[in-house]
Amino acid sequence: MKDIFVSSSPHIHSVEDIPWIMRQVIYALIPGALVGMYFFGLPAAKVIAISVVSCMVIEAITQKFMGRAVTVSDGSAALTGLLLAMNLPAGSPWWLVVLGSLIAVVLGKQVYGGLGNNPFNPALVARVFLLISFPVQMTTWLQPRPFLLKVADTVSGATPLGALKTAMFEHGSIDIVGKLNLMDPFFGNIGGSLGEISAFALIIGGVYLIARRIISWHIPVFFIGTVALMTGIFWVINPNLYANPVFHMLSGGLMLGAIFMATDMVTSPITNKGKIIFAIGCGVITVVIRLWGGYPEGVSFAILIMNAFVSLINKMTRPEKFGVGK
Amino acid sequence: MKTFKGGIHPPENKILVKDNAIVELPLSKVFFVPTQQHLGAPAKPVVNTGDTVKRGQVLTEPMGFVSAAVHAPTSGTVKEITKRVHPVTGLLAPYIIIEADGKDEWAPGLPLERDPFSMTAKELLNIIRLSGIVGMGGATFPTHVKLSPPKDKPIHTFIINGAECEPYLAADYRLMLEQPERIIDGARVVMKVLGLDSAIMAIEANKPDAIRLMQEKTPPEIKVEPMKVKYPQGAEKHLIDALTGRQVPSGGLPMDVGALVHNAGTVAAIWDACALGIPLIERITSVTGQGINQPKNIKVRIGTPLKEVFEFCGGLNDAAKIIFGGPMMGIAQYCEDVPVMKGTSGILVLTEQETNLNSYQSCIACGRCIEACPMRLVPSMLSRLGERSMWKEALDFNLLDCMECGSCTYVCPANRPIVHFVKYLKTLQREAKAKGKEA
Amino acid sequence: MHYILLIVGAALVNNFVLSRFLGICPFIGVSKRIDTAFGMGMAVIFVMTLASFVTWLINYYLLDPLGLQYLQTIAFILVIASLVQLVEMIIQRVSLPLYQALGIYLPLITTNCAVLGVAILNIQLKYNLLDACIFAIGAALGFALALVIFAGMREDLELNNIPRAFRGTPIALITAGILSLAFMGFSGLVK
Amino acid sequence: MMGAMLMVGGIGLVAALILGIASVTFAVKMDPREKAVLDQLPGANCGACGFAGCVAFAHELTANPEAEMACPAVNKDGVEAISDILGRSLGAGDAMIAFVRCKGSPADTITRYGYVGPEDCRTAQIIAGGPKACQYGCLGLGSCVEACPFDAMHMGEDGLPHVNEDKCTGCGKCADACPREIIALISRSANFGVRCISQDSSKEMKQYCKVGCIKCRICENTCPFEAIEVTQGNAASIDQEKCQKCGLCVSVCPTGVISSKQPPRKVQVIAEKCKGCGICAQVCPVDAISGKPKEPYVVDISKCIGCGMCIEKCPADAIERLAG
Repeated sequence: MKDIFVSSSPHIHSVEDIPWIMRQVIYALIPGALVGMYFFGLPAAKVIAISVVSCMVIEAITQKFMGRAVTVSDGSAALTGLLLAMNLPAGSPWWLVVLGSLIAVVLGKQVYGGLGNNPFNPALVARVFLLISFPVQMTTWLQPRPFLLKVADTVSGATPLGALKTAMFEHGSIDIVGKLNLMDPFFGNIGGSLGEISAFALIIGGVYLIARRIISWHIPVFFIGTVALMTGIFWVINPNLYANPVFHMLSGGLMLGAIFMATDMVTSPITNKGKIIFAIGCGVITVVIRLWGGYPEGVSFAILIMNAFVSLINKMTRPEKFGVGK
Repeated sequence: MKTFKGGIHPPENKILVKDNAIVELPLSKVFFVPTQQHLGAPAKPVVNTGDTVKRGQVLTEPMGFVSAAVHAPTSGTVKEITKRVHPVTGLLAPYIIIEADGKDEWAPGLPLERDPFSMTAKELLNIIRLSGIVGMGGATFPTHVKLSPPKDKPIHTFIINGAECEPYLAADYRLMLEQPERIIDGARVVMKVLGLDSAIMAIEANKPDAIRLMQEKTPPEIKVEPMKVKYPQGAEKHLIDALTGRQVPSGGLPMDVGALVHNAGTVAAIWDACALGIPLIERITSVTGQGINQPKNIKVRIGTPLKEVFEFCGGLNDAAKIIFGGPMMGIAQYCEDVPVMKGTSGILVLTEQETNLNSYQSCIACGRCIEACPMRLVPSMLSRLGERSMWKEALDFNLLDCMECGSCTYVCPANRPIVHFVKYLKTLQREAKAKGKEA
Repeated sequence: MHYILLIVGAALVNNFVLSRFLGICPFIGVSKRIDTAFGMGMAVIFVMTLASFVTWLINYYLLDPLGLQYLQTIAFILVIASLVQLVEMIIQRVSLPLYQALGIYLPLITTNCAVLGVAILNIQLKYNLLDACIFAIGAALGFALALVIFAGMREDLELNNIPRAFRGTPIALITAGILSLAFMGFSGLVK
Repeated sequence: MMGAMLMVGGIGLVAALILGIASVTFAVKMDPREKAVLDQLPGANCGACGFAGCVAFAHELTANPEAEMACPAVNKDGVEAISDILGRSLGAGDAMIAFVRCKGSPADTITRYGYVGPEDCRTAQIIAGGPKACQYGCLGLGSCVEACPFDAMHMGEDGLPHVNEDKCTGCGKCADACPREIIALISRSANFGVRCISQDSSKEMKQYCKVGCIKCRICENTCPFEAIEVTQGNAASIDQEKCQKCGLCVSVCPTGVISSKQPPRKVQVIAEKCKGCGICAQVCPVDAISGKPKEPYVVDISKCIGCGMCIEKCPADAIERLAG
């Protein structure tokens, strides 16, 4: 009976597979991407398109070349591409985006054996690589212009965090923050990477993911909470030197990082306890870099560094097995 | 509602067979009776080729305490004692093949009528032992062993397991609905053997009519407890945890926390043995799944070939998998010559759409398996170690605590065969242990 | 605060392995298992601190007064080499399994550029004796930290489905590269 | 200059003093032979010896006077060198090589069911006993290939593993990985092997395999050296010590289950040397040599199986093997 199959139990399976999960995350990223396109116009759409397509093409070519099964259809390459695009300035030249995709897919993922084997978040590896190699292109921000069809001009705007750092260096205080309307970063009317500008749109995506049980609430809440708490403490100590916690929560890549990058299943701890440790670590490093480091933004670095700790965290936070407690 | 931590909610699919009353399968012409239908030491045949046997007559004699006899399912002659493929191991195992004479004559004196409550606990225990009763939920552990706890571990909680948490299956449900007295009286016999004055009957809340009926019929000393609908609610250790709040220690037995769990079907078989003297020669099982034309709950003699069961149920249709037991822990079969056994709680025929034949990918560390694992292990790690045959490292990850319930594998989005890897690692560990003993 | 900055600076910002690229040999060689990596880290902390202490004394009380600064390198290597010998004997006595696991890498600390590096940096940066020791502890902590997290990752990587060509040292080097990218985020933290 | 020398010398002296003291205080007894033995081992830490790496095995060899040479990768010279170091003789074993004892490719055998699960023979074996109907047959999922640390095995197009003899070191890892013990280590010099270990009767075998050993005993009856035997219920097995590599068994086996590593080279008569005695024609088991007395004999190449018996018996050394 060759048409009868035999396998180990169980013989039924949940419908939620990897492509399904990847699709959900992509859906959740759509609001953020739309806001990016709304404020930055066509260039933003171009960056997203190039990034997604080149990630998928590169993944297919690499897998073919390595003689492995081509798994582009599982959506993970598309997701990496979308995440990478959201981490780039809207005005990035095409070669920067393609180079980023190459780094993300080949160095970040396929070299380790593909999805599930990579210790670092591929999109972040690419972003940090580009940030260090091409600091000028990676910090040339487009001025947000809330008109979909009108192409944004190349007058570069500054990110709130960048302005903060400049003010710190030049004036030794941060009075500039007083002038910033906090509603702008909430809805996205600020300079910054394509996908990180609107906290509101990103939170909508995050709530969707938590409701769908794709991610657990632990990482976003503890990550953002740690940042808020630490910046809050320093703000209370000296509001002239340190910006207020709401500003820190809403600006830069914190929302994007905490909701979408740090929660990447492959590169975050597997237990909830581990996730909390991981998120707190991310928060602390982010704040340290933001307040005292050379870079204005530390979310990407923080997540990458904590990615390296995941193996250790997983080993430390194993659940207590049944039958030893009581 | 009482429950435990972890577990999953697979689609129940009980509707296929749940409302079909139990029907008796016509007597087969030939019976394949495996001598090993229990966990523990094998049993030795006491009949020879050509012998005439009567229904209920002893065919094998248990070797040692943890062992169980088998009995002739009908009258006829022993055609052959030979080796055939065993449904559980897939390897060749000894069988006694009986050609039925169609008269279906009882062995002398059977069935008798006696009052089990006038007998001593010791006598009852002996009857249960000689009747070849094993756990009928699928584990097939000899019942009399469970009923003989050592003196330092007295049993004070007796649980009748009517949870039937496996999807698709409804045999215990039908039994509870149609023959509640057998279960209740059997439970009272067990209570007498153990000297208990109370018992708990656990039924999953998705069987409200069974709960209602049992609440009506049970005497006050048996308490009916509705359980949350969740897999694996019917697992011994988790039932005890949910009902008493006590966890069976790792590597221990329920008796370590003073508890004993018996499946509803087992309890009914105990009644038959003690009151009527009928050994375990037939059982109730669900024949279901989209791959069978007429799903039925059947009363079937042990040793009946699968082929007859399928014929009775209208034949197969687009079958991709044949399973003994439920879809979560059942054992896949590949031929129709294997017999129904004492532990066959269900016969499932799944189509390709219902089952899962896809290949698997790398673990993406989503953590769903950890949340689902009722034993609170790290199944993702066990499967990764399994890929590398690293059983020693797997012991650190509590390999031996895994009960192979399949929850992790059910939820794994990468479709990883975690249970398969666990079985493999356990095999390696057993082999290494055996080797160590030899040396 | 000064000492904290000194430690943070040496351990994170200018991590010996990840941003100064010193001591790569034991970093790659002894990072296959966490326990040996931890043992190695401890040994390095011990050797580095002691070496800094001794070399500082030698530099300022022997070489400087005698005008023999040009002998710095050779004198330091001599001291470090004997220190490592000492540590080797102690480890062999205290923990034989650790000794066997460290294998060839223990003698290699002898000529480990990280240890020599810390000794020379101490002099170059004009640290006083306490500073020098604290700096050495910080640097060694950074080394141990990098070693341990890297060992953790490699234990996991071993279970992964890495393409044949990249298994072992290649993937370790790629990982170390990415890790060092990530550590660049700390730049500018301490001047 | 003087100062510098004094300086370095002084530091060296002090250090030497401290180390000297330490070497006494922290002395650990270590057998110097251990290191010498270790130098002779390959250092690949393959574990074939059964110990955790070469260091552990070197320790075992020195510490345990009864330890035997278990490393398959050390050659004869190495074994001798180690014997010298240890002062006792370690039997230098015959070099071994892996041999696959199943010829039943999927095309020639019956598969019972479709197996769904990890592509690994050992995992397939524990689920319903493996998909192959023959309980002794190769499952063909390549666990042995995966296990080989020397890249000496590959899965052939026939669905069976093949051994690359140049790369194989006889470490036996493939044999350990095979759940059905199909792979055995045989002497590297052996030329013939039976590619079946089935204990099933020919009647049973016919149901699922076209190429297995059917226990017909033709090989046993044919072998002139009693080197091949079909013991009760087992497949034929060759006693490599008795085997003279004549290859007769290969030519008579009805299912072709006996294989040879190298096809035997056929022979020819050197006409100038042949005295026409006819002994060769008498000993030839396949009647491939013919001729008239006193005249050079001729070998029928199409009949010759290359057993070489004629070469052995020829009093004039007038028969030689053909090249290649």
